[in-house]
Amino acid sequence: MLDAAGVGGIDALFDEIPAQLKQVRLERVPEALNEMQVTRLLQERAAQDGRWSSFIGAGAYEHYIPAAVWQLVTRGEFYSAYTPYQAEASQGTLQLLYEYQSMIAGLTGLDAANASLYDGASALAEAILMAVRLHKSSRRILLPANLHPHYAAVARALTSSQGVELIELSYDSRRGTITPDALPLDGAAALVIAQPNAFGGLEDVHALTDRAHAHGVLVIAVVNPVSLGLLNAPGEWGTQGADIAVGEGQPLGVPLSGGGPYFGFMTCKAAHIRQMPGRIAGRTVDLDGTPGFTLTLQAREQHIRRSKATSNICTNQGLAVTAATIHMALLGPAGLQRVAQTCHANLLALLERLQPLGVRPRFSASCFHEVVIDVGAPAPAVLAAMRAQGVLGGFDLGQWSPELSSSLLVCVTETKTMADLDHYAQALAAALSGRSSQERAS
Amino acid sequence: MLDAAGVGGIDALFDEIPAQLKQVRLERVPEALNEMQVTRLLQERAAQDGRWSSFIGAGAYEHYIPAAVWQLVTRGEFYSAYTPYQAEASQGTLQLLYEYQSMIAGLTGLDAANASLYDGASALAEAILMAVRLHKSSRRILLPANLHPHYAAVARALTSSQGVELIELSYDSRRGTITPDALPLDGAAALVIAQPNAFGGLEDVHALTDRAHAHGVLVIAVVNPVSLGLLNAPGEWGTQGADIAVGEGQPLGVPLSGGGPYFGFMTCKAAHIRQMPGRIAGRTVDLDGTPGFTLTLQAREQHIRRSKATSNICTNQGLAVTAATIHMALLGPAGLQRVAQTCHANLLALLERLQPLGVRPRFSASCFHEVVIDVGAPAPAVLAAMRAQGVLGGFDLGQWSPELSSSLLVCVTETKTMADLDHYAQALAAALSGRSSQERAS
Amino acid sequence: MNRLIFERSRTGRVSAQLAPAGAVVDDIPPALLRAAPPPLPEAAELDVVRHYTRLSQKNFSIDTQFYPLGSCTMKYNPRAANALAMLPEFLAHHPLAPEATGQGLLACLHELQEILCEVSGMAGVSLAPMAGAQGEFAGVAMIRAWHRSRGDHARSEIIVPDAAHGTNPATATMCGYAVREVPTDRSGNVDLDRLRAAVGPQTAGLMLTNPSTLGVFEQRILDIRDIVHGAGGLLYYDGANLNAIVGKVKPGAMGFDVIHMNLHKTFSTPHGGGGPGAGPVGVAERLLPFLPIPMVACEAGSDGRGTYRWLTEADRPQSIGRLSAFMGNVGVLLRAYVYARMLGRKGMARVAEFATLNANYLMVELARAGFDLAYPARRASHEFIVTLKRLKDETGVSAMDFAKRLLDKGVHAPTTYFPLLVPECLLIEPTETESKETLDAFVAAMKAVLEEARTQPDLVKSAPHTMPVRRLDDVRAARELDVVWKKSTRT
Amino acid sequence: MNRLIFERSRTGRVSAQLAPAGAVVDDIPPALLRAAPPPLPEAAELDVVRHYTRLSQKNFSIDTQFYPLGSCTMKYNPRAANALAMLPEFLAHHPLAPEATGQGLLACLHELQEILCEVSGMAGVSLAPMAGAQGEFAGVAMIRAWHRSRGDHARSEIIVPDAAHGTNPATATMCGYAVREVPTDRSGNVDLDRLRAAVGPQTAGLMLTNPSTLGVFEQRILDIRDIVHGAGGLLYYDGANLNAIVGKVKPGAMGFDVIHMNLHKTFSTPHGGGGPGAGPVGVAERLLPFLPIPMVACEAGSDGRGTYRWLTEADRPQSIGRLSAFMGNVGVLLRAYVYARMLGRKGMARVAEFATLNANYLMVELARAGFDLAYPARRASHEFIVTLKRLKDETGVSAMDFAKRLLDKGVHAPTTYFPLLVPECLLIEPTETESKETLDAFVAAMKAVLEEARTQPDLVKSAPHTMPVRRLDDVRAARELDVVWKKSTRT
Ligand SMILES: Cc1ncc(COP(=O)(O)O)c(C=O)c1O
Ligand SMILES: Cc1ncc(COP(=O)(O)O)c(C=O)c1O
Repeated sequence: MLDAAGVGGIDALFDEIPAQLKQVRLERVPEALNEMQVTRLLQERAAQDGRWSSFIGAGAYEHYIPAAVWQLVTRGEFYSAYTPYQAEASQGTLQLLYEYQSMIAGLTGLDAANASLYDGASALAEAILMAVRLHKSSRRILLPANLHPHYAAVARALTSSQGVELIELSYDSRRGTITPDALPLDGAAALVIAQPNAFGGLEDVHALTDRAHAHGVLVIAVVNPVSLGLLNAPGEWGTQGADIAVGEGQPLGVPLSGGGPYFGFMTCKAAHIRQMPGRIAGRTVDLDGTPGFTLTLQAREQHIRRSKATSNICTNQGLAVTAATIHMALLGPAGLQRVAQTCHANLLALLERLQPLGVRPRFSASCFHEVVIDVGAPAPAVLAAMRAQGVLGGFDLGQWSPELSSSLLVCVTETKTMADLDHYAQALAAALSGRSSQERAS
Repeated sequence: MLDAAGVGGIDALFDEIPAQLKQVRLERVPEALNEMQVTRLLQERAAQDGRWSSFIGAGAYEHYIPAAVWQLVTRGEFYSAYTPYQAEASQGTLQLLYEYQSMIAGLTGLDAANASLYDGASALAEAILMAVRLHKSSRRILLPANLHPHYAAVARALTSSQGVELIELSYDSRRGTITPDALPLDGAAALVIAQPNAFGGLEDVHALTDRAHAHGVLVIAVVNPVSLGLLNAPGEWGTQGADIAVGEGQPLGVPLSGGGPYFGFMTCKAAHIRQMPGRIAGRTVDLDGTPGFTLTLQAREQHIRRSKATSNICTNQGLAVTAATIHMALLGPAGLQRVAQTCHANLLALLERLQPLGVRPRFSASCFHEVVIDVGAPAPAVLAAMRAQGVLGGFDLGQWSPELSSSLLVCVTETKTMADLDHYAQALAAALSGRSSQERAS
Repeated sequence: MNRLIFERSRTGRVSAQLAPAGAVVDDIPPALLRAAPPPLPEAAELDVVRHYTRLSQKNFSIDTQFYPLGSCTMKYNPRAANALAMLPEFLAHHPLAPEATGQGLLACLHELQEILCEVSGMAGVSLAPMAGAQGEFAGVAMIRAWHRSRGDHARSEIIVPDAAHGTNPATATMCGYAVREVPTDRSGNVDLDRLRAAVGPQTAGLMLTNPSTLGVFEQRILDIRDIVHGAGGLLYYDGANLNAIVGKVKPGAMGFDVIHMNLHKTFSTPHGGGGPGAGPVGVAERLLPFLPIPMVACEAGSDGRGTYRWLTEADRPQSIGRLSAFMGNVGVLLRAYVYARMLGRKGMARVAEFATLNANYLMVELARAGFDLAYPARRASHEFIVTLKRLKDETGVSAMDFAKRLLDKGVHAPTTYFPLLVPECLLIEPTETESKETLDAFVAAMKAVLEEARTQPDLVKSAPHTMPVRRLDDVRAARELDVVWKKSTRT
Repeated sequence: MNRLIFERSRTGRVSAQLAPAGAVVDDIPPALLRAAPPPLPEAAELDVVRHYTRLSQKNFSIDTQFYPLGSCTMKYNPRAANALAMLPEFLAHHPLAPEATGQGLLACLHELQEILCEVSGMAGVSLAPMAGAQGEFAGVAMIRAWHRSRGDHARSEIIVPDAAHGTNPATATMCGYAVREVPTDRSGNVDLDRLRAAVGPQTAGLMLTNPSTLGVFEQRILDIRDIVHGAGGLLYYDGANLNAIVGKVKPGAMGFDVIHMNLHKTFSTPHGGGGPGAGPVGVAERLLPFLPIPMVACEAGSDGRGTYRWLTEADRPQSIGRLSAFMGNVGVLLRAYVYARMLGRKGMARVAEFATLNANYLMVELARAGFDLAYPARRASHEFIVTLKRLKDETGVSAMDFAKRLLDKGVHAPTTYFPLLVPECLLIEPTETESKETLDAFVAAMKAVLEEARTQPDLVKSAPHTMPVRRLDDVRAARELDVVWKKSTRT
């Protein structure tokens, strides 16, 4: 091959590179391992991390994923394909994306969807930029203080260079929710509503939506897709429905996996589709009139519109979307509903077990599958004591706000059995009575 | 559908069944679990069994299986297809079987192969029946005493009703191998030679084969396919080569899995193919002359020949063969050779570590990757003490023969690192000095 | 034809990341070492993955097509069963590892034994046999062992109906028996008069499947039982069709003494392009001592919990022995166990109900579409037979032609030419996991081919036309045998 | 078109085994509960498995076809990487779980940071960005933060060459910059005179990939560095083409201040039909404080072993902040880590060598076959450009037509119409994992289409002919938008 390529040796292939640049040493790269060796290494590291009975949610949720999902997702034809630019040779991916868009639009009650953004937080940032483009005259966005702080941080990081102004809305300290009265709606471009909010609580989405719309303010819904098995869809909020819905797609068949890859979904009203970022699959016909699928509205995207594009996003989270599509198809309406109901019922069952310990919800609003409890002691110590019993007891809210330093954000999904909940209650009881830590010391 | 089927209700579908038979209770069948529940149950059971550093071989061997193998094998098109009776709609499976036959025939140095039998032991039984059919006048088979006793037991169970006489050949107590002189070859139909034998030792296959052939006795080779990366192929034994080769296919990409499913392979000289049991894929052409594959020589099989068939086998071990084919293709000649070399080198490295403990091989013959060591103490106690340190130290040969009650059959494959071997030596040293069991008691 | 993996081979090419470094071997007698490396293909990982991925796409399979192969029970194989049987601890478990390190696995197997006892109505079950045919072997060997244990050496014959699967007579032969066939009467039942005439002191037993491979329930099963038992023979149940009656009728109640169960049929483990399966055997009380080993026992442990252990020769001296080096097809048994637990008590009967409903629906719809049923007066069990004899006579289109043309319509063909006694037969088993829409699409495909057979018979006779190859020459395959690729002749 | 999963939906059908039992919810205000179940398809597990298995078969992919898509680096994705990233403990690890329960995972990520530092020649790396474009965002945001941290608010422009990928100008805009384009000279290098004219006190930086998307190495990279740095701007390296030089030249040595690396290209993580990828960013010393969070730190633990922890806002107050709710695409990072460990130190350079060898071989062979190269006097990097302008003029066959016809030959088309400055261009990247035989087969396919374009241009213009659909109407897709299935209009 070297001969055919007309070079005398491998080095000649690099002869256009200035010689002084070619002194390369890679000392910090270890020597090669063969597959067996790297397998052993990773297996040992995984075993070191262990398995836990986890009650942490806070934006990423443990759900049961049917075995069929990832066995299909990792088929080479999905796994190792590129973005479907050659539509005729990518009908598998394209039809799946079209089906995904249909499912997620249906789930959120809106008209149109894109084929994914990076994650829930960056999807919110993109929704904010989209709202600003739609509104044209205002760049002011209202963000509730009970929005997941990482979402707020990402929104800040991704929108600040474009002069977007993010206004924080405080929440009612008793209910933990945003009060629809007295919102600074005048002159705002959009109101962000998180349902459930970061405390797991349910907002009065109808009143909030209607207020915003009465002031000409767009509504961006941030929703947990599994909760939509139970809660009403953003498209049904208030009299007109939210304008844009975004959220973290992970709960739909994507494993926790240390934080990613997940995917952000985004849906909107039909009128807004041309301001939507990201790829969109559309149905069309071929030369014979046979239906088929292709990427559409590409004129919004960076590879066509370049500096005028709706976003710079190119590679998205396709494979995670593949999982979500198959997951939703397997669950179906009844399945998603039953998962959502079971999550909620399990949360109530846990709260019941905590009552005898004097542990109660911190806020009074109804919850979906996550709740803030006050343990009356510093959260880190309580969590450490529970961990010694194999339980990850929740998220320490002191990390988000000092006044919540004895509060845990606890999530219960359908994966927990009654025995798991009993075990949680025992571990918490032991942690609170200090028994467990004594046991460890002995 | 009931209407269309012309019945008033489900029960009517069963109206031809005598009523008194239909009182069915299934009390011992538990109530249904959903997929999440059964997953939890099996995960807990698997976790209970744990992971061990195992040095047990004795017919089933731990080897590294490249990740690609089972990701491909479990593709629905392989996993959920039937026996390729409709050849035109099964070219995937059929071509793979043809490739498998070519690989395994090549590996054993013989001319023809079938598409698998159940396992190594039953393959030996089928080879014995085949030899008896080939020989026509004799039904006497010579079985070495250092053949895996389970193989002998299976041969007995499967051939005894057909008047086959199995004669046991004793082995040399010093070398652990069969002595080519003084074999009762006269009037025998076939001689079985296991290479390596059940003690891991290497027989003088050339002399044994030539002796047998000199007496008109067929030679059935029982071989470990991985050892053939290093050892010469049955087809090269002696001047004429073995007549039939069989063995356990498990080491070629099939996980240990508690004992199965594995697969038995069988290859033979061209002249014997019409007496071979099991399915055979063959290459042919279609109406256009395009090459393609089909099951062939079906007239040997039960579905055509019925009571005159070469065997009753129908369903075989197709999926395990699929794994073995992909595994062999990935390893290639160099890979298989290197695996075999590494197994052998690792065994020597272990023996070196055991020398300081005064632990030596029981027999003097060369070994491949398995060896009998004498630990000078009752094997069960030694093994139990090693197990307390996470090591499964080998197979207790006292289970096979009382005079070997202080002997372990120890196997080392390429999966073991030098650290694993050190750990083995430490665990054995501790077990022998009794320290470990004392530690446990304290 | 895709090129063979051997034809993709290039000297020196390796999947570099896969194998360890190797080592020099100098302590083994050189005469025992191979001179040249084994003639395996040399390919990179990408070559191999691409090759076998593409090959796989040439298969029909349940995951891609409707596959109504009668007697084979091509129903959906739940993916959870695969995932759970392949949990790393199970995969790594050595068959000879101490029982203490396999209690979780053994618990599953023991419970499966119990479940199979219950659904079959037998007194004991061994999971050892590795497929249906090996289950048959075990069953008939037990029949033989029983007669012998009673000193009855005169019994030299096994009776099988002419509709029987080929494994039945082949098994009888392997067990040293002569085979006597009894015919089927016009309604699809065993001809009782001929059966009465066939039994005698030479009768070791009768092998039967009920519902039979004709797709009908043997209505006079209790008479058959009385005739065979009356003659001193035992009754063997070929469980290939158990899915038709699981949870509805127990073979034990019908009087069967031995049964094998094809877990790859009734319990939905995958067929894997030819296997592996599993063929556990169940027996009535009197045959218990003869069950093949190993079996799993549960003994009360010191802590009150059950402790599981393998039963071997020592525990079961009268056993017919060992059928495999280790423990049959454990991974298949685990899949069946998961399936059984997901079905549960109530789900068992649902299998039979839906399988039977689907078959009867399809049978009626096909009759309505102009197809001839082999047993039009009978209820279908989980399967039924269409005979194309009239079509063959009228158009020359055979069942084989018809089957090949169905492939072009995107459905796998039903079983053809089995059972042998029905001319130009298609044995159709839709299974319970297929939907009405799929059945309706199949009826449409059948109708379309029927129409084609009448109007363009040559199109059907030369089918298939859309597969990776056209009709293959089986005669040539057998005459000019090419079963192994050879470098010299083929590169 | 396969029917949609919605069209397979039947009211009341469920995958019974999958969902829990459900429960009555009566403690949530009814106004917040949805009135009707969500409009998802209702299907059995078999329906779903069959549907998506068959859909998958309609894709081209690396595992099934040669996929020489320029700039996209469609090389083999090792299956071990997938298996190991999906080890159950990693999959179950919650991103907010205590660091003590994730030391194994964090160790992998930390080592990956180190490896990426080393191969890029940068002072620090953050793994946070979730794809190349987000890496670009992070990089340009750091450039902005750096200028601002020095009180330099005048810099309002980012310069990009006209050959740049669309994400570069789009990113500049997202970061609040105006974009100024500089042209390419005739030999494929940045036009230095025009660059000199373009820079000034308004220049925040230049975004460049080297080798460029024209498939050639920017020879005067050190001059470019001097010009940009001289004007006070910073140099951004778009790492999409890092695979061409990995182990051979370090971007840090070329003078780049910031780099993103597409792990889904150079580090061979799968493209997944559109993602996910990962786009870690590396920076030179002066930009270290601005790296996006979270990053992984290794601190000496009390037991002497390293303890790993996340670095957040508190540790890195000058950071440009958070780009995702948690930690980027961890699963992708794990795959890249496994790949890097299997390659090892020496393997890194092999990637560049074989990728470059394959590209140069293919370029020479295609030139020999009569194709016009965009830069015939240049060495190819890992990719190169063929221009079909002459063919288009002569026959009317466009690069698009040509690409579609290649699909019929069983190979994926190269990238078409990018970079925009070469007319009728095909950007061809064979990658290092393809064999000579595959390259030769591609040359044969290219020749065959060339011949067809000359002799039967209509055949090529109406291609593809063997795909599941014929050429699709993109104009209609955009004009009569149909992006969501609606029950009412479509059943
Ligand atoms: C009626 C009947 N009996 C027995 C068998 C044999 O079972 P196996 O293929 O598992 O050996 C089959 C399978 O094809 C069958 O259909
Ligand atoms: C040159 C170049 N830059 C940037 C990108 C963007 O990377 P990503 O798709 O990962 O966002 C790409 C990918 O297509 C590319 O080819």
